[in-house]
Amino acid sequence: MTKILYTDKLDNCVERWRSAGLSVIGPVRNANITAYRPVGSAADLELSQILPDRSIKELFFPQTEPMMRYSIKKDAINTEECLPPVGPRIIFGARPCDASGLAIDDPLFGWDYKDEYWFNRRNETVIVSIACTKSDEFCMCTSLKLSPDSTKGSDVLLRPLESGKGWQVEELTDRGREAFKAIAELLTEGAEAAAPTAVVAEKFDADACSEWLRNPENFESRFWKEISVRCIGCGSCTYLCPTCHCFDIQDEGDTFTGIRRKNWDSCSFALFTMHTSGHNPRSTQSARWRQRIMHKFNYFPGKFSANSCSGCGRCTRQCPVDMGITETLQEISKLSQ
Amino acid sequence: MSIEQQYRTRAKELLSSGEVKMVIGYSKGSTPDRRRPAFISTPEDVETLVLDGACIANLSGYLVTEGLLSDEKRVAVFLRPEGIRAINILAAEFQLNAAQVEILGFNTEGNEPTALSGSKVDDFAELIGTLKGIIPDTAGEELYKKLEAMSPQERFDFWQSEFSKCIKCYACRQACPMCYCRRCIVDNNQPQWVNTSSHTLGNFEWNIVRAFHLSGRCVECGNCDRACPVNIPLRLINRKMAGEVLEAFDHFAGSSQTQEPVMASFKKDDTETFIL
Amino acid sequence: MTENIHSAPQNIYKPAIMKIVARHDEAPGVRTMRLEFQDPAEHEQFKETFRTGMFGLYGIYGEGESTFCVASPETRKEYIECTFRQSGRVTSALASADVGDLVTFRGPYGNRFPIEDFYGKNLLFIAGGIALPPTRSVIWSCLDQREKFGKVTIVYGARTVADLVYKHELEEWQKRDDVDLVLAVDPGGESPDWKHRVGFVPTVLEEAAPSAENCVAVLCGPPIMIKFTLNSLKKLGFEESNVYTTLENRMKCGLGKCGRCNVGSVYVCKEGPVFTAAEVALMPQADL
Amino acid sequence: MSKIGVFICHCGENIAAKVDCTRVAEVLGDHPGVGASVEYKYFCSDPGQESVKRAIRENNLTGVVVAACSPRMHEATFRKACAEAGLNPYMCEIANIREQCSWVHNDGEQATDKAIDIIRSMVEKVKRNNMLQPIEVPVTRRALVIGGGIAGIQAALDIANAGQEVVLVEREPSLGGHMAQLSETFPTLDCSQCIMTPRMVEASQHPKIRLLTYAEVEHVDGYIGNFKVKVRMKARYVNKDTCTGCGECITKCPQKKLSSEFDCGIGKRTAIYTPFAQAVPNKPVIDKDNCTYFKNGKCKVCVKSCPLDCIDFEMQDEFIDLEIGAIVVATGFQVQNNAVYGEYGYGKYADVINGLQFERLASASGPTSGKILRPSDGKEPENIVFIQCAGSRDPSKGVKYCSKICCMYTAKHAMLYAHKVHGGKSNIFYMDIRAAGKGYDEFTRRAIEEDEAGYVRGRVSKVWQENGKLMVRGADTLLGRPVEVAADMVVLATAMVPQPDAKDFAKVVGIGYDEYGFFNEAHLKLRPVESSTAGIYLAGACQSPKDIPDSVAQASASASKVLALFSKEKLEREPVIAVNNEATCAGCWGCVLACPYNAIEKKDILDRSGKVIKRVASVNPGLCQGCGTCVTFCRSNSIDLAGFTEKQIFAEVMGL
Repeated sequence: MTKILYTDKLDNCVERWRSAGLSVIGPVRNANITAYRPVGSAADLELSQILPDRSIKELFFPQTEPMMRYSIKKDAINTEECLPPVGPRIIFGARPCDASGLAIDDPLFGWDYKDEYWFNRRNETVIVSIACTKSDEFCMCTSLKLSPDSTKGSDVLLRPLESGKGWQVEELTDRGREAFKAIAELLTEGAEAAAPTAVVAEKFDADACSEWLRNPENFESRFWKEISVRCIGCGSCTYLCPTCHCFDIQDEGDTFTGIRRKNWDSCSFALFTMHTSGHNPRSTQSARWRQRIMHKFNYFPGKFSANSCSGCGRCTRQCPVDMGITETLQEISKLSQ
Repeated sequence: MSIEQQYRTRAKELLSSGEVKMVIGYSKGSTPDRRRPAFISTPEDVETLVLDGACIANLSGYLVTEGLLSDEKRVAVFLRPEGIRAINILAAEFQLNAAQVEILGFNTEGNEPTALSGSKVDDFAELIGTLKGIIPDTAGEELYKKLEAMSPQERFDFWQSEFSKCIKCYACRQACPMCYCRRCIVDNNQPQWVNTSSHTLGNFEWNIVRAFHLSGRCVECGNCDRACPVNIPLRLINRKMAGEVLEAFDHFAGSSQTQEPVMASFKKDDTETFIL
Repeated sequence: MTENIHSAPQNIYKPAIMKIVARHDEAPGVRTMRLEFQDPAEHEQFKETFRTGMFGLYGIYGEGESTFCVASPETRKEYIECTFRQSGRVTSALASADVGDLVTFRGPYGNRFPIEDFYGKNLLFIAGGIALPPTRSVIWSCLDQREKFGKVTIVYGARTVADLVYKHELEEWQKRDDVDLVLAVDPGGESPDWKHRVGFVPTVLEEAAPSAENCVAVLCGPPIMIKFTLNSLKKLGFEESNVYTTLENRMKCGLGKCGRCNVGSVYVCKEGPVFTAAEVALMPQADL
Repeated sequence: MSKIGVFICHCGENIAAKVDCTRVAEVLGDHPGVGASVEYKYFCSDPGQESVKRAIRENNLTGVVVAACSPRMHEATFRKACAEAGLNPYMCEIANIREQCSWVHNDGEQATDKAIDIIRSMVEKVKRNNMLQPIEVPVTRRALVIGGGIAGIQAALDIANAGQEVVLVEREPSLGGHMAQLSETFPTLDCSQCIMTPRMVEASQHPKIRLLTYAEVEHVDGYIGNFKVKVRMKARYVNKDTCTGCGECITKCPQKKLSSEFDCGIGKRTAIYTPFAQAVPNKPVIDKDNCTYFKNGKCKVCVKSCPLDCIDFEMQDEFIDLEIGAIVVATGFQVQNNAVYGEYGYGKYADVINGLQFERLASASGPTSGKILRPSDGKEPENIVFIQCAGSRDPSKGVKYCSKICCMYTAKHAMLYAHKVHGGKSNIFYMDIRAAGKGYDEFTRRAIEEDEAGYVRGRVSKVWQENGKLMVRGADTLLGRPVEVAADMVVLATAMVPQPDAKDFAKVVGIGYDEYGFFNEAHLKLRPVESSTAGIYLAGACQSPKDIPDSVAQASASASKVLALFSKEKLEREPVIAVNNEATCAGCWGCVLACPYNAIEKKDILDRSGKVIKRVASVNPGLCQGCGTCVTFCRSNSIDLAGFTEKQIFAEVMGL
């Protein structure tokens, strides 16, 4: 017997959570795009899409967020910190790859210096993921030792019922259990079977790739130029990636008052590493693509013991020139044989 | 012989004879309905070239990749009419020498590509002339008409809602063949005219600056539209600008490689009363 | 690599407010500022954490922050001195700030020169142009406890006489008999009254030929100079593990988060900026 | 940070009555970067200026903002004061709190707030000002006058008489222009040729004037003080150095039936010709298009007739390069082609002529030796109808503007006709009589009262021929009835229009023009003789329709501008010029096209081996007028305007 949440109870759940002081967030389709957004009622939820177009990252690390407000007087500077708006919230209907992405970035935002913009939000958020029963040709979680029903990063995992009328509930963390107490009455004990999880074929051997990447000789391989020749450096892969975390700090305002903001940035951009002197350590697009792959599958795992990729496939799905991690790692897999 | 085979043969000839050093075309993509840019420099590799209805990306932007044409060798490129117009603009704006570009022209009616006759950009002048004022395809046409019918306030609201999705990745710029500046205005931080943050103001600043920079230059290839990771119908802004420029100045972007930029050229019968 | 010593303020991105108490033009476009903390608690924190080699982010609200080293030594923590070249948006704004004006400082970040390991050894400092400031921090840290070290040699070169920074301190070192100062300018950069050497740093270094015996070298300069100087040091018999240098990459956070200072797997902001030549050799050279 | 001094001027009550200057001074005193903030009744006064200077010295100010009237008034005053106090003058800016604030607001509080905003924004700009240095341009002291009509001759003579060199270029074979064609001139009725000829001769013999006739300006390059001009010397086929002007060749030329341009088609000339008897130089040219030899390869009658062997059929156009410091454009006008008025029958009926043709008929040196005779049959007309505004003030078929001289010359024509043909009857159809000018109204009154010119207020709708008469149908709007007049001759007071090639010529020289092709002055009221391009001045009817006194006056004014320019060896120019960032320039040349002054050149950036690695735009500081057109066009944001850099403007906006 497992706990089951029926779809028709979802509206009540949203209500309950809201009265328990949680704001409810989930995949919402608006203006031709699906993203994790505040949910008014269960009807707002778009759960049929393979995964939302935009990743979950922006709920924890938005494209732009104020860090502090400043005002400059004749003999004084006032700084007013802007910590992220705190308030408990629940994300209903995250995809396991998105949830894993958050877990992957936790160590980065926490090593030595704790980034409060990230962790304040992390600590206040319950993540209820739904296992995938559908996938497309871009999904690659299995290649990264994750799966369509991975529990990594989730507080609760829901498995869709075969009937399509609800989900099996698997509470994973205390935070998840706590959140589900509020809707305990709406859950049913039952033995209804779960739908089979999506089949995601393994596309490359991530370990072999990491090994190949670790070999210093391959840093200068011709491969990098060949694979990235069509890359236009648009950076949308990095902006859609649930694990890419690079950012910029920018001041905006009029002359004496303004806001210091933390904005997304991308290693695909030519100016990302440009020194003021004009020297650019990564001056070519191939060097930048190499950095991206190296970082995700060599440097990052070396430091934080996991690949910086959860296999959502958005990078390839959206790429205007049909490039992406899958193709590159497939090619590396071939090279490493 | 299919057009695909015909152009493969042509590409092979061009490469074998040394007439061109590279052919920029399309090859199979990661899914059956996708095509990706391909850069072929040996005759053997021409077999990977694909030409069908899924080949829609405008490849002209690759020609201005730094250093590609600086050796004065020639490059062949697969182009639809919009792409050919883009070559005209790039030549008119001195970004490339059109003589270095061998055009493998094609158009797509329905789902089947047809070959366009000609190989130099000027060979297509007549074709381009016939395109003037004609809305190229139906992509977004319905929405465009809807927008035209809107009141200014409604239209503003529509774009505000669309721009609110913008994540300031500048993928539209990177995908655009006309955005060749070494340093984009938004990358100039002294002063920082355009905010890098994706808030309402910053998003408007960026998208409107881009629309102005493309007025009279956009060939409506749709590269920006397709590149946008958040599905903003960017093409419609540029189509609007193109329509305005056509009406006000009878300027059809990319008509010839000597066409002067509409916003920077004076005609002899222009009055100059605005200059003191 | 040494352990990281870091402060843990409430908000890791919040800078301290500093007052400019003195400024000095070193060379065309190059300026030194002496900054004092306004908040005693922040000053205390700095005193506890700062060690020679660490860097900070200096800023002006409205313009942003820019990374450069703390040029003052760990033996003098009453103030922070920094030296910068006016080139970008932030440095231009800093350059227009005058004595009495307020600026911001975030740090100190990064690792340090392991000065205790240098005790009892001879020291060779090599710097080129605007890269003297990081070296200077080490030089003063050592000269302020001169008795703990053996022979001290400083080789400093700049493009022209005008480009030499810390001219008054160079004079001071010149006069000391416990410091061996070798000054050089590039050929063509000498003035009529130039009494020192003319030549590029690697060549001058080889001519001066300090002994590698029991000697630690600290080397800072532009990438091209470092490359050639390392060869010269090798010729002189220096082990790569006895040569220390600093890397200066573009940084925004200084805290290992923003992702742009990486060279290979190394986060320069956290694991650097001080590296031995042996450590640098392991990095992907193309990304330097 | 900077130490900016803020000086708030009361301008008596002009500012202080609305703006609370004390509060403004207090608020600005607290503004970051302000080192001194004071108010005073009149800063432009001597003690006021002294106090600014003192404040600069005492406070070591790095910049100055004077909050006062428009910079047009006193920017120069305060910049000079700053310079005297040792501050770079370009570190001084004016915040206009009078015209843009106190004068236009009623509410004192709001005006005060606005004044604070205006000043604050200017303080932010000044903080980012750079110490600019004026640009010094060497001046070539040689003037070029284009056009040898009365305006050009006058300008050339004035400049030459002041001791400066002049090159006078005329495209016709002789000096003279339209004034040489005229019979008598209003309002004095003195003979045009009689007053014109001496000036022509004086110009041709002046040691400081180099006269280039039958010559055209091909190309103008460079900038004020430093123009490089290419002049095409059209082949005359007559060696003018050896020719004495004996006229043998003209007499002998078998081709005698060519229409004379000088006589406006009512006289004839030969293929080798001088335009008129008093031509200067009085040396013939061969009309290549109509010369029998050039057409058939046979004839050479002129060669045989020439005693000095001056004819050279092999002669080619030659080019002369000139270094010029200043240019006076005096290219004159044309009369409109009246064929556009089909209903008036011009071109269809020989006896419908224009005013200029009438001048030739009335001129003693004209084809009829001054007798008014009908072109069709040589008979004296008993009745002439003059139609004014034949083209002028007619937006539908003619031109929108008033040609200014027609009222006067039509009155003069009626008068001359009355004097020459006793008993002749004239009718003048007019819209209204515009006779503003010294002695002008008296002149028209005289035509009406003494010479009985019949003025009919109204327009003519149609002219047709009937029984050997020209029937003129019009309306008398004063009487409110249609009028029909049978005339022997109809004279149209045709509109004055620019030269047909005026717009092309303006492009060659690099000056602006209006919708008609008249050249634009830099400012209609305050700079009426300067073109929009520094160092190029305008004289005469090329700028707008003018009569002789106006043309001469403007010519002298232009000459004085030229002489002022030539009074110094070097020219100091405002350093407000565009500067291109070559590192970020995309080389699209949009700026080159956009620049109205041709001040932007293409520049190659070479690597060490001399290979072109990049082509970028480069601004010529001598030519640049600092208009900023290129700045707005530059998509990559690479061009900036010194003194108004984007950083400054941005700070100004953000300081609001």
